[in-house]
Amino acid sequence: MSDQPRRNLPPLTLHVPEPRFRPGDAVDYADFDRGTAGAVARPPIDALPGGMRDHAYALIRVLDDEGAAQGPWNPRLSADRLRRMLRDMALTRAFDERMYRAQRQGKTSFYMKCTGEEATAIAAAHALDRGDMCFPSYRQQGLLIARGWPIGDMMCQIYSNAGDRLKGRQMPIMYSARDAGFFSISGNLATQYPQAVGFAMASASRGDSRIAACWCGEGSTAEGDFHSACTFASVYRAPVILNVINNQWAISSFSGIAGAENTTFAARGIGYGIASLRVDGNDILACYAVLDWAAERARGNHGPTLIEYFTYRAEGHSTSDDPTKYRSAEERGAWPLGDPIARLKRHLIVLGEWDDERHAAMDKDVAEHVRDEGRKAEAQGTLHDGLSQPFTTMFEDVFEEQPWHLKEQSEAMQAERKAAGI
Amino acid sequence: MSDQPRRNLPPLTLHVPEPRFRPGDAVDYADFDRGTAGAVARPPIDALPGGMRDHAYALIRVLDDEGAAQGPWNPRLSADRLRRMLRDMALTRAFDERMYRAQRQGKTSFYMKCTGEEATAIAAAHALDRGDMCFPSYRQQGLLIARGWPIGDMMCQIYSNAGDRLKGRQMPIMYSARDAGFFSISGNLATQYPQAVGFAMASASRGDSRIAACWCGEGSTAEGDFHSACTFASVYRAPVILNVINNQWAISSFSGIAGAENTTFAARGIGYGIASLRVDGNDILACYAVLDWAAERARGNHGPTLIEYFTYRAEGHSTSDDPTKYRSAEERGAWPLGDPIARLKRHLIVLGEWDDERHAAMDKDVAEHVRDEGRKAEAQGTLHDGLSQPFTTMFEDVFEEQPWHLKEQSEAMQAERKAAGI
Amino acid sequence: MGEAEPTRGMNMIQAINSALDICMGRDADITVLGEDVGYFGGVFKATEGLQKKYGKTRVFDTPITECGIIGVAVGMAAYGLRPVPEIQFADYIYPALDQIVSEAARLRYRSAGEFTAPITVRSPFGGGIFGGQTHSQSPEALFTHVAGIKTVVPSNPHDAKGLLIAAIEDNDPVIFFEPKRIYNGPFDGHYDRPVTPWAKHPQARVPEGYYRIPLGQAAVVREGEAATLLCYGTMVHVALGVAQETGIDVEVIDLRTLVPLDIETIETSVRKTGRCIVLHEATRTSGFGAELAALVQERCFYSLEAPVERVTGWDTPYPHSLEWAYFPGPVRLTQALKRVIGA
Amino acid sequence: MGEAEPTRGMNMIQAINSALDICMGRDADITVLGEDVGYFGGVFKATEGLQKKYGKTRVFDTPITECGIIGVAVGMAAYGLRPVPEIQFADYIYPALDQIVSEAARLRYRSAGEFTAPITVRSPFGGGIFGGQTHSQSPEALFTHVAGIKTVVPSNPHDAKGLLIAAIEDNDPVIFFEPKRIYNGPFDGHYDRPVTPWAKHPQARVPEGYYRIPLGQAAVVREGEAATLLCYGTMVHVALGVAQETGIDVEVIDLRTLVPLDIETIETSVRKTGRCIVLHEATRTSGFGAELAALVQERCFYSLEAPVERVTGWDTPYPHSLEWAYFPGPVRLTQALKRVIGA
Ligand SMILES: Cc1ncc(C[n+]2csc(CCOP(=O)(O)OP(=O)(O)O)c2C)c(N)n1
Ligand SMILES: Cc1ncc(C[n+]2csc(CCOP(=O)(O)OP(=O)(O)O)c2C)c(N)n1
Ligand SMILES: [Mg+2]
Ligand SMILES: [Mg+2]
Repeated sequence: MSDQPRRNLPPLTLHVPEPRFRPGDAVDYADFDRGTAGAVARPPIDALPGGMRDHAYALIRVLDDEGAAQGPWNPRLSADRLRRMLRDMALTRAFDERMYRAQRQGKTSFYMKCTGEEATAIAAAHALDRGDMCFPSYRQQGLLIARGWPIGDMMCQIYSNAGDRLKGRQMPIMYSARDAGFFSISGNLATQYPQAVGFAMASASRGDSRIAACWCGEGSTAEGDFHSACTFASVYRAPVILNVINNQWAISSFSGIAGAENTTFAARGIGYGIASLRVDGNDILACYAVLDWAAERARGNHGPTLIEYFTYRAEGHSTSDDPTKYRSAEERGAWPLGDPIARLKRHLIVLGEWDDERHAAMDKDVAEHVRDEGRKAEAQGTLHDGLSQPFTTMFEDVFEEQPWHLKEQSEAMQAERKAAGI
Repeated sequence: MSDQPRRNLPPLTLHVPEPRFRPGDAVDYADFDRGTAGAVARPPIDALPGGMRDHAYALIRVLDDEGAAQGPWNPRLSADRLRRMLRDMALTRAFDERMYRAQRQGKTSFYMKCTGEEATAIAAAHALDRGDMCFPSYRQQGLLIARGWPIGDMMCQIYSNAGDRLKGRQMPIMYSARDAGFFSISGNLATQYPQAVGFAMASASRGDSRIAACWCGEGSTAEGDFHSACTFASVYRAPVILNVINNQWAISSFSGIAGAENTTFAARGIGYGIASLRVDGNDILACYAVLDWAAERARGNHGPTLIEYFTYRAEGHSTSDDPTKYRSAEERGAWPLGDPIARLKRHLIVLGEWDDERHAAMDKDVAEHVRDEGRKAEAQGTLHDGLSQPFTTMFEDVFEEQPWHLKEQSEAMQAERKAAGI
Repeated sequence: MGEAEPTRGMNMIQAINSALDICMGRDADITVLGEDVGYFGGVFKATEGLQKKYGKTRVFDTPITECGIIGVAVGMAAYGLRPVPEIQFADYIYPALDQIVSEAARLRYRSAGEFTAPITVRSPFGGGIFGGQTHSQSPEALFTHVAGIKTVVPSNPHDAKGLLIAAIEDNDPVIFFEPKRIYNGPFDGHYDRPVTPWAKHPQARVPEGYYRIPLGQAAVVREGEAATLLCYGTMVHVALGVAQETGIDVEVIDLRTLVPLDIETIETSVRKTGRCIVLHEATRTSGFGAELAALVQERCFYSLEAPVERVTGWDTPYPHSLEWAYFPGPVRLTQALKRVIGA
Repeated sequence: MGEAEPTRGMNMIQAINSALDICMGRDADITVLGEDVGYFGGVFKATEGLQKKYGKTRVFDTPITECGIIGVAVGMAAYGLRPVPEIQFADYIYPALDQIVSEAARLRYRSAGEFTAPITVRSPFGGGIFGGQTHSQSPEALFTHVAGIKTVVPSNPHDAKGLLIAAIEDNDPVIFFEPKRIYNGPFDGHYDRPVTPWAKHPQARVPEGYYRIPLGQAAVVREGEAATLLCYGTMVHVALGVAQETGIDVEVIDLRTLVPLDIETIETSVRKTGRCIVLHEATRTSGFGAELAALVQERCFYSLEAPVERVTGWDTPYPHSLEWAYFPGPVRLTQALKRVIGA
């Protein structure tokens, strides 16, 4: 123990982070440093993490303000591919709009949009191989859509209707689509992180070539699962891509509550010796490029990559909250990295590969597609139409084989329904 | 999804880390880079973490091979203080020796030594104020000893005897000593980490001046608790010192299984934006200096510090294992950073403040002290002497007040003992 | 326990908010922390206004790590504060389980009283809001198995406030589960009828000031002779509803505290009625109903005319769209009641 | 279930090691991971030799994060492997609880069978080795409350091997708790007598080859008329010891699997004896004994001559030096037995 007499020490103070803008505040991002499109170097895919730590604090951008693609991260995609990515983003947004309205109309209990963040998921679907396994959070509907999964199937899940392959068991948007390499979504944040690492380790241990990728929000990085995933990924050099969508909000908590005042989320990876990149999440070319880099790195047995996508959650957390209660309504409009669809549209126009008419036609087309699929899905029922699943399905799939106690309970339920005249 | 045809990809492989030396291997540390004593800069105590990231990869050393103190981290302690630190280390080692033998003699069920790591705890006890709260792991007995806590009291805990303040409830070495600012040790690794942060936050929120410190091994950093502690410490800039004792082994697992192949443990702090230092854990002057820096930083409201102490677990994990089963017996002798007691002794001799005779006298003195206290403690019973605690104590302190069911169970126990004629 | 006047109509959320407000006003050591509890006032609004009133260092948002929330609370308690952490949904309490079970619950015991953990963990629990598998669970049984934790479940605004104040003032860790289905109004299990708001319910007249409902005391909310119904939380209203609908003269006991349990009230009632049903929403196997059934048959064996029945959720996850088939509602209870009465 | 000859004398550790070895030899998907399970072969030596035989990518040490161990195992299972993680002590399973309860247990259900988690979590549990509060716990009740998990506890080398093989081959997650007190020899609760090694015990003659003991089947290890003792793990030997010492003609049922439970064997026995005691080491309140007592009185009410009694650990943490006062040994059981017989 110190033998100095007890010193006359100044009082400590507790720092509690506070976002810059609250409801009613004018929003000013003048001092926001976006960096310059094209300015960040592209390391070789086998670069040692120790040599590229600065990348965790930079912001990789490809699309400049004029809509041109710049620098070493320019993925040089075909115009065809760019148009498909544009359409996937537009379709995702249209899907979100419709399902949000469906919730407001009482057709489902819950919905969550990914508005403003579409580029992060769509880029991944295009950069990864179809056999690569995705372990998403609840805001990666874009992955499924861009992998060509029928949106009608997604709608049936949201409606818990007769067409719901998950038999009405899961909350809306908790999709599972093995055939699309899309792992069953959990309601518990970040649990998918170590699972993705485990999948990647299994693939590596079997000499397979499939890699894994997972997603979580910046808020979710605080969970212990995130830490164990990074630890395992680093120790066994797992072929996995750890994606953190920093949309700056976790329900009502701004990213400072997750640590953003003192660090970036990409920097978390540095501590584990994991290659870490930070990218403009509203720039789909940059997103594609970093994912492609990380995927090639993983496939070459050079280990995992952690990627932070800096973006902005343009809408509420879900249908259950009203964001104007905790943040300035101006933020969305003022956000300096713009909208991912508008930016890709502009790029295509600059390239001479797109125009407003074609864009309007595309918007109309996706809207019709969503409407048609929506009608078909609703024809199979919506949540409150009455129960679309036989009661007995409830007792299935708890185990592979139904043990006696579940058989008894299933029978009791039948009796109960009979007694109730249902 | 990628529309490229499925590519002919090379097989992945799984990397499983392996220590350099296994039983029977010759040990060669020739390529081990110790750095140079005195070479690492000492940042101001209010340095921003972003400006001192390299410190997480350096190795702060003060004592050079000749026993002289070098460089800006030299804490310039009085000879008196140095002698007291030397004695505290010697006493800790003697205590360990005796209790280890006591276990071998069947006087207790279990013991754990800290041999080779004494400097890390003794330095802390000297650098921190007595009011600062320590949240130790099971290998910080040195803290208690150097804070002047009676070793007889510690022995009684180890023996679960009549003098055990913890009433025989805890496994040996799981001390609790509130009056010494020593938090109750848990058997569950790393749980003390967020607890220390909570204590520090509480102190800060009350405008107090007490700070907190916690300890865990490099292996334990993988637990989620470590991550939540770092996250909270960073977000609220808690006045806490997060100490990681990297003794390179976690039972039979070498530090590579905790991530050491790709990073340092100090570097974990970088990800959170926490000031992070890496220090020669067998150099007590360096240990003192970094702790003093971190404590002043915390007291000045400049936030937390994470410190990695690079050391070597010279003995087995506990009395339950035999280290020659999983590592080369040569490692201990070849370890390039030496022994903390020998190094401080040499320094004092170089200073002209110590000599072999005084050292021998000190050794004799601490041995006698341990022996005397040991006898007194054993006079109060050892584990298998029969039960030293009344049975009813077992039902106390579960809650502040004993509810009916524990009263009933306590009575049932009494009846049971009576029936058994005990 | 003296109840302060005047009273005011409150729903559960308002009553909980009032309890927090009053405790924080009386004791500067009380600190509220959790995900979204600060500026926003919690996703269910239970902490609304508290940050503004008591400041950011006493009411604050936390990172999303339940392990960290409870771990930090244990450390704050070791310092001398009385933390009241919120776990946003009971379904998310598992990452904190080690800190609750191995740390908070054992701290007093393992340190022989040197350190204690007077923490009240608030968490909304139970189903009935189409929350699916991860917003509907009732994990109370897990906590009742752990020595050193008290578990409390209120069933109405009046009790919620009085019990929460008692929990916060208790020197041991308390898990305080709030049945979210009845935050806004009592619910008798008839999911197809309009929601009744608390407004006119007598238990929604809540004293504005300080009062406590001691932990460990059940309430006989309906006296009767035909059978004893042991319940807590939402199920109290299902039990009362069935009593009214069937006209069967049951005695309904709202346990309020699960550990320590009010065994006297239970025994007295079962000795009188000779029949007993235990109710809960949680899965049946190893639910708290098992403990209740075990206790009742152990202690009232010779008074029992029929086996103790359990009316519970099924041994499945809580399914989203079939939640009313999972929920142990009036039909399930009525059938059991007829069996038990007829036996 | 055909048992392969020849047999060999094995203790529990050897039997478990043999099960792992045989399964790994038959199925390349089986992967063993956990703290210290690799080169060292585990702190109790259950995985000894496996890394050498099957290589580092199939048997490997992990970082010390139980959450990570199970999370990674779930991902490996999603890939198609059959992971057999070890949790070094059951007391350290809590950090993994969310991955077990919210993930492994629900994966099949929530994905309607698209993804499954055929994981066998091995973990030494129970007291009797002076392990204190954090090396002695029996948390089985927690898992039995969670839909989608099977829970298995062997009581001898023969069963340990056959049950572990069945668990590993099962397509659902199984928690396999190994009573560490009987790793080296059966233990009847007389802590003051010398340890009997397995060597001469008939159940220690273990077939060297492949065989399964199906999950969900109890074993009547002693037939009797006076009372039914329901037990598992170490307590089976306490029950048998008391039967011998007291000469009371009890029927002893080794449950072996807790979920799914072999209810038929239990019912048949209790109907015959009319008396029942349930035994476990875990704390009493909401322990698995509560479920057993609840079930027995529900299903055999009219056959019962006395209340079902519970002989269990007390509702305290497992105290280090007083562990034999905590442990439900022969005295406690004998007293209960006399009460139940005399009733
Ligand atoms: C373990 C757990 N804790 C808490 C929650 C409640 N919750 C759901 S979403 C959310 C915020 C997550 O924010 P972030 O990770 O940033 O993702 P985003 O919503 O921004 O996409 C919270 C706290 C949960 N689902 N699981
Ligand atoms: C939660 C938990 N998991 C596992 C263990 C078992 N265990 C005890 S000590 C230990 C190794 C810890 O190594 P390290 O953190 O490096 O500390 P050291 O022993 O080297 O001081 C393990 C795995 C435990 N006590 N708690
Ligand atoms: Mg977010
Ligand atoms: Mg270590």
